[in-house]
Amino acid sequence: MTHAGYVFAAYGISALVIAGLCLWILIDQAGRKRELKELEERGVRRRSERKAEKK
Amino acid sequence: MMRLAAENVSGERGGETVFSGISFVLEAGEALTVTGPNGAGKSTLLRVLCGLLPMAEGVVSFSGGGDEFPDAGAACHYLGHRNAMKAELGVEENLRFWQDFLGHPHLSPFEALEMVGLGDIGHLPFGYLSTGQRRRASIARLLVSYRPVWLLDEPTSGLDKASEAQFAELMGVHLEDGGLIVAATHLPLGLTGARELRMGQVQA
Amino acid sequence: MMRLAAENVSGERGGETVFSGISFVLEAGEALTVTGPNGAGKSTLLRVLCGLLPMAEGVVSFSGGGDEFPDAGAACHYLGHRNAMKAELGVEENLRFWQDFLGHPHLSPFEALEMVGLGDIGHLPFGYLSTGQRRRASIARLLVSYRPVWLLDEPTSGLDKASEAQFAELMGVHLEDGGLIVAATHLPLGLTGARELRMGQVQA
Amino acid sequence: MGSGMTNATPQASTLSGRLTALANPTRFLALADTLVPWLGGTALAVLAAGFYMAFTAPEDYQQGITVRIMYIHVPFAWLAMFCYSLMAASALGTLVWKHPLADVALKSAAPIGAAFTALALFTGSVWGKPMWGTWWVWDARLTSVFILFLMYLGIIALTRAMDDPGRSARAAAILTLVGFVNIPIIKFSVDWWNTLHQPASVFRLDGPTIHTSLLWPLLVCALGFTLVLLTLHLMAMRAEIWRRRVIAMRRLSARAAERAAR
Amino acid sequence: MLALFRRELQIGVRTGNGALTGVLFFLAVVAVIPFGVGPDLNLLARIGPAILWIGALLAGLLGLERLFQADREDGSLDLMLLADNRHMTALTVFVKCLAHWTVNVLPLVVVTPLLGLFMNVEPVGILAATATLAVGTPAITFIGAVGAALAVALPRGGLLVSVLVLPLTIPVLIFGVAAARGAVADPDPFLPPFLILAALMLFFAVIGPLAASLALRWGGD
Amino acid sequence: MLALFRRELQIGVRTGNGALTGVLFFLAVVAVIPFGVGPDLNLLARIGPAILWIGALLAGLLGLERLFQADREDGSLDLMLLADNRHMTALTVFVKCLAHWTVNVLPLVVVTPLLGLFMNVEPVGILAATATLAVGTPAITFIGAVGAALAVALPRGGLLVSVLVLPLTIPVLIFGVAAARGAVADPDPFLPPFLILAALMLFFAVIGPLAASLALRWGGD
Ligand code: HEM
Ligand SMILES: Nc1ncnc2c1ncn2[C@@H]1O[C@H](COP(=O)(O)OP(=O)(O)OP(=O)(O)O)[C@@H](O)[C@H]1O
Ligand SMILES: Nc1ncnc2c1ncn2[C@@H]1O[C@H](COP(=O)(O)OP(=O)(O)OP(=O)(O)O)[C@@H](O)[C@H]1O
Ligand SMILES: [Mg+2]
Ligand SMILES: [Mg+2]
Repeated sequence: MTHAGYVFAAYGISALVIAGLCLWILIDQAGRKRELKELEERGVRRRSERKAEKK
Repeated sequence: MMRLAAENVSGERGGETVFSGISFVLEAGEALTVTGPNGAGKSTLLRVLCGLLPMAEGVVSFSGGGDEFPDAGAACHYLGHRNAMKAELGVEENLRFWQDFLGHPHLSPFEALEMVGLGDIGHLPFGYLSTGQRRRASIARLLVSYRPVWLLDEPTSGLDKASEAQFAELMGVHLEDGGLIVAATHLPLGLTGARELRMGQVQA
Repeated sequence: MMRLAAENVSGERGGETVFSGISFVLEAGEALTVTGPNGAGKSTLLRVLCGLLPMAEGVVSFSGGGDEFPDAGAACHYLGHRNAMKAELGVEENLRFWQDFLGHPHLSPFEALEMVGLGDIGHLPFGYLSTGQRRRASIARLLVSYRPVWLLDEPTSGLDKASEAQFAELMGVHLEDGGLIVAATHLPLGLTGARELRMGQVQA
Repeated sequence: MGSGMTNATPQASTLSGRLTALANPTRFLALADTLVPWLGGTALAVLAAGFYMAFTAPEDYQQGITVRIMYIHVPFAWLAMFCYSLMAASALGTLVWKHPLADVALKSAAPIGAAFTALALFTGSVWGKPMWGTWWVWDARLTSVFILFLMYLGIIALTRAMDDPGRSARAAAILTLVGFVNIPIIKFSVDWWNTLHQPASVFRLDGPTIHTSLLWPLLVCALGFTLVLLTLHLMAMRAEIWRRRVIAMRRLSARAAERAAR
Repeated sequence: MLALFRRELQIGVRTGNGALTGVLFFLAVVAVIPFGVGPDLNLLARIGPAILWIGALLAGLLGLERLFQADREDGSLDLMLLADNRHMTALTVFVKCLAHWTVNVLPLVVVTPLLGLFMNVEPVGILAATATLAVGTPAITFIGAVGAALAVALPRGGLLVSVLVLPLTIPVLIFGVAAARGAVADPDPFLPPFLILAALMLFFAVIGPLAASLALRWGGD
Repeated sequence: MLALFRRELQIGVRTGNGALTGVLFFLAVVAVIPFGVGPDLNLLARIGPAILWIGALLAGLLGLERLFQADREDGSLDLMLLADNRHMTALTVFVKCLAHWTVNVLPLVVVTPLLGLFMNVEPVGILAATATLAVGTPAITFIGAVGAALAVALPRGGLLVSVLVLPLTIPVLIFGVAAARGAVADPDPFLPPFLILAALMLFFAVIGPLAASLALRWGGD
C-alpha cells in the first residue's frame, strides 16, 4: 500500500503556495519601495523629516 | 427662444393644497427667485415644475428646447436639498457618472470642480467632504452636463462667502448663455435683475 | 461657575490634521461663533469638543457642571447637520423620545414646538415637514431637555428670516440663564456680544 | 504613520520604554531590515534539517508513507491557530494601547494566516483520502478549521473595505477578538465531540504520547515553519508600513499643490 | 446605462459586497448546514440543491430592500426619474437589478460547483444546480425590485411589500429546486421545471422593472 | 431605556418590514427543504429541528445590518453615543437588540410550532425546538449587533455583515440543534446542551453589546 502520490502532492502544493505567498509579499515590497523612491525624487518629504531639517 | 411658463399652478402635499394660483413666464436669460417662509411650498413648486410631483391644477409648459429638450423635465437640472452623490465614490467619479448618465456633456468633471474651487480634491470619496464642499460638488454637477433650465432649491445653504460669490458668477454666466434659473432661497443669491416670486403666508 | 475650555486642540480627519492650536475659554453666559471657509474644520471642532471624535492633541475641559454634567459630552446638546429625528414618527413623538432618553426635562414637547413656531404640526410625521420646519423641530430638541452647553453646527441653515430671529431670541435666553453656546456658522446669528473664532485658511 | 509618536530614547531600559521604542515605525523598519535576512536564513536551514529528519524517520507501521504528511500538516494546523492568536494579540494592542504597529501587524498577518489555514485544510484532505477514504467530512474539527479560514477571509475583506486605516484597524481588531472564541473550539473539538480526527498527542497536560522518533522531526519542522511565518510576517509588515507612507505622502503632495494653487 | 451599471458595481465592490464577500457568505451558509443536520453525506447530497437555493435566495434578498432606498435618500432617484426621456425608468431599474445580481448573486453561482462537491452532490446534480441558479436567481432580483420600489413609495407599507412580493419568489424557488432535483432523482424530469423556471425569469425580467418603475414614478414625494 | 425600546418597536411596526419578511423567508426555507429532500416523512421529522434552526438563523440575519445604519444616517447615533454617561452605550445597544429581536425574530418563534407540525415533528420535539429557538435566537441578534456596528462605517455592508457574523453563530446553532434533537432522539440528552445554549446566550448578551459599543465609539466620523 503506497500512497507516495498523496505525499508528493501535499508537499508539492504546499511548497507552491508558500512560494507564491513569498513572491506576492516580495512583489508588494518592491512596488511600495519604488513608489516611495519616486515620491522622494519628486521632493515630497514626510512631515517629521521636514521638521528635523528645519532644526 | 426658450420659455418656461407656469399658469395658475397649484400643488398639494399629502392631500392638502400647499399653494395655488402660481403663474409666471420666464424667457431665456431670466432668473426667478422663489422666496417665502418655511413650509410655504417653495420646494414643492420646484418639484412640480420639473414633473417630480404631480400638479393639482394648472399647466407648466416649456418651449423652444427643440428635439433635445422637449419638456421641462428633460430640459432641467434639478438641484434639491439632497446632493445626489454617493458617499462611497470619489467626487470625480460621481461627476463622471452623472455626465454619462445625463448626457449633453459640457465641462469635464475636473474643469467643473475647478469652477467651484474643488479642483484638487476630486479623488477624495464624496463622504469625506465637509457640508459646504459637498454642496459645491453638487453645484459642479450642473456644469458637467448641459441643461438650459436650472431649478435650484436653496443652492447656497452651507456655502461660505467666497463660494457664494463664485456661484453667483456661475449663475450669471449661465443666464448670459441664454439659460433660465428658478431658485428657491432664503438668502440673497447675488443675481442682478432676477425677478422674485413671493410664496404666500403658510396655510393661508 | 460653568466653564468650557479648549487648550491647543488639534483635530484630524482620516489621518490628516485639519486644524491645530485652537484654544479658547468660555464662561457661563458666553457664546462663541466659529467661522471660516468650507472645509476649515468647524464641524470637526464641534465633534471633537463633545467627544464624538478623538482629538489629536490638546485638552478640552468642562468644569462647574457638578455631578450631573461631569464632562463636556454629558453637558452638551449637539445639533449637527443631521436632525436626529425619525421620519416615521410624529414630531412630538420624536421630541418626547429625546426628552425621555436625554433626561433633565425642561419644556414639554408641545411647549418647545410652540417656541419654534411649530405648535400646530406636532402630530405630523417628521418626514412630512419642509426643510426649514425640520430644522426648527430639531431646534425644539434643545429645549425639551436641559443642557448647559449648546454645540450648534450651522443651526440656521434652511430657516426663514422670522425663524432666524426667533432662534436668536432662544439663544439669548439660554445665555441669560447661564448657558454656553458654541456655534459654527456662515451666517450672522444675531447674537450680541458673541466672541468669534476664525478657523484659519484651509490647512494652514 | 510616522508622526505623532514619541521618540523614546534608545537607552530606555524599562520594558515599556523598549516597547515604545519598537513602536516607532522607523525603528521597527531598521530592526526588520537587519532581522529579515537572518531570520529567513535560519528558517531555511531549520526546515532543511527538519525535512531531512522527516524523510529518514521510520515509517509508521499503520500509516505507511502517508505519515510523512504529518510533518507538514501538523505545523500548518498549529500555525493557523498561532497566527490567529498573534492577530488577536495585535488586536488587543490596537484597542488598548492604540499602537499603530499593532494594526499593521494584524492587517499583514491575515493573508499569511489564511494561506497556512488553507494549507492545513489541503494537507489534511490529502491525508484523509488514504486514511479515512474521503477528502472531506463535516466533523467538528474539520469544520471549525474551515470556519477559521472563512474568518481569515472575512478579516481580510474588512481590512480592505475601508480606506481610512484608523477606522478599519479598530473594526478589524474587534472582529478578530470576537472571533477568537473559535480557537479553543478548534483545539478542543476533538475532545468535546467524537470525531474522526485524532486527539492531541503533543501538547497535552500529561506530556506527549507520540513516539520520539516521530516527535523530533515534527518539532523541528514546526520550528522551521514558524520561522518562515515570522519572516514573511515581518516582510509583509514592512511593505504595509511603506504603503501607508506612500499614501500619507501622496496626500501631503496633494495638499501642497492645493496650497500652491490658492 | 453602461455608466449606471459600472457605478452600481463600483459601489457594491467598494462597500464590501464584492465577489469575495458573496462567496464567503455562501460558504458560511453551507458550512452552517452540516452543523445543523449532522455530517451525514447522503443526506447532505439530497438536500444539497435545496440548500444552495436557499443560500442564493437569502443572498439575493439581503440588501435588496435598499435597492432604491439609498438612491432616494441621497437624491439620485429624483435625477434618474427626471432622465426618463433619455433612459426609460424601467430600463434604469433593469440595469440596477442586473448590477445587484452581478455583485451579490453571481459570485454564488460561480462557486456553486465547488460547494456541490463539498456537499457530495454528484456531477450531474452540480451542473443542474448551477444551471438552475444561473437562470432562476435573476427572477428573484427582479421580483425583489418591485418590493424595493414599493417600499420607497410607501414608507410605511413594508408589511404590504413583504406580503405581496416574497410569496412570488416561492414558485421560482420551487421550480428551481424541482429542476435541480430532477436531474438526479430519476423519476422526476429536469427539463419541464427548468423551462418553466426560464419562462418565469423572462416574465419577471419584463414585468418586474416595469412595475417597479411605475411604483417609483407614482411614489415620489 | 424603556423609551428607546418603545421607539424602536414603533418604528419596526410602522415600517412593518421586519416581522413579515422574516416569517416569510422562514416559511420559504422550511417549505423548500421538504421539496429538496423528497416526500420522506421520517427523514423530515428527523431533520425538522435542524431545518427550523437554520431557517431562524438565516432569517435573523435579514435586516440586521441596518440595526445602526439608520440611526447613523439621521444623526441619532451621535446623540446616543453622547448620552454615554446617562445610559451606557452597551446598554443602549442591548435595548436596540432586544427591540430588533422582538420585532423581527419573535414572530418566527411564534410560528415555529405550526411549521413543526408541517414537518411532521412530534409534539415534544416541537416544544423543544420552540424553547431552544426562544432561548437561542437572541444570541444571534447579539452577535449580529457586533457585525452591524462594525458595518456602520460601511455604507451598504449587507453581505459583509453576514459573513462576519455567520461563523460566530455556529456554536449557538450547534447547541440549539443538539438540544432540540436531544428531546426526541432518546440517547441524546436535552438539558445539558440547552443549558449550554442558555449560557451562550447570556455570554453573548454581555459580550455582544460591549463589543458593539466599542465598535460604534471608534467607528464614528
Ligand atoms: C482537512 C482535514 C484536517 C484538518 C482541518 C485538520 C486539522 C488539524 C488541526 C487544527 C490540528 C492541530 C490540533 C492541535 O493542536 O490540537 C491537527 C493536528 C493533527 N492532525 Fe489533522 N486535520 C485534518 C486531517 C487530518 C488527517 C486526515 C489526519 C490523519 C489521519 C490528521 C492527523 C493529525 C495529527 C496526527 C495531528 C497532531 C495531533 C497532535 O499531536 O496534537 N489530520 N489537525
Ligand atoms: N413628503 C411630504 N409629505 C407630505 N407633506 C409634505 C412633504 N414635504 C413637505 N410637505 C408639506 O408641504 C408643505 C410645503 O413644503 P415645502 O417643502 O414645499 O416647503 P418650503 O417652502 O420648501 O419650505 P422650506 O423653506 O422649509 O424649505 C409643508 O407644509 C410641509 O409640511
Ligand atoms: N467623514 C470624513 N472623513 C474624512 N475626512 C473628512 C470627513 N469629514 C470631513 N472631512 C475633511 O475634514 C476637513 C474639515 O471638515 P469639516 O466638516 O470640519 O469642515 P467645516 O469647517 O465644517 O466645513 P463646512 O463649512 O463646509 O461645513 C475637510 O477637509 C474634509 O474634507
Ligand atoms: Mg424647501
Ligand atoms: Mg461643517
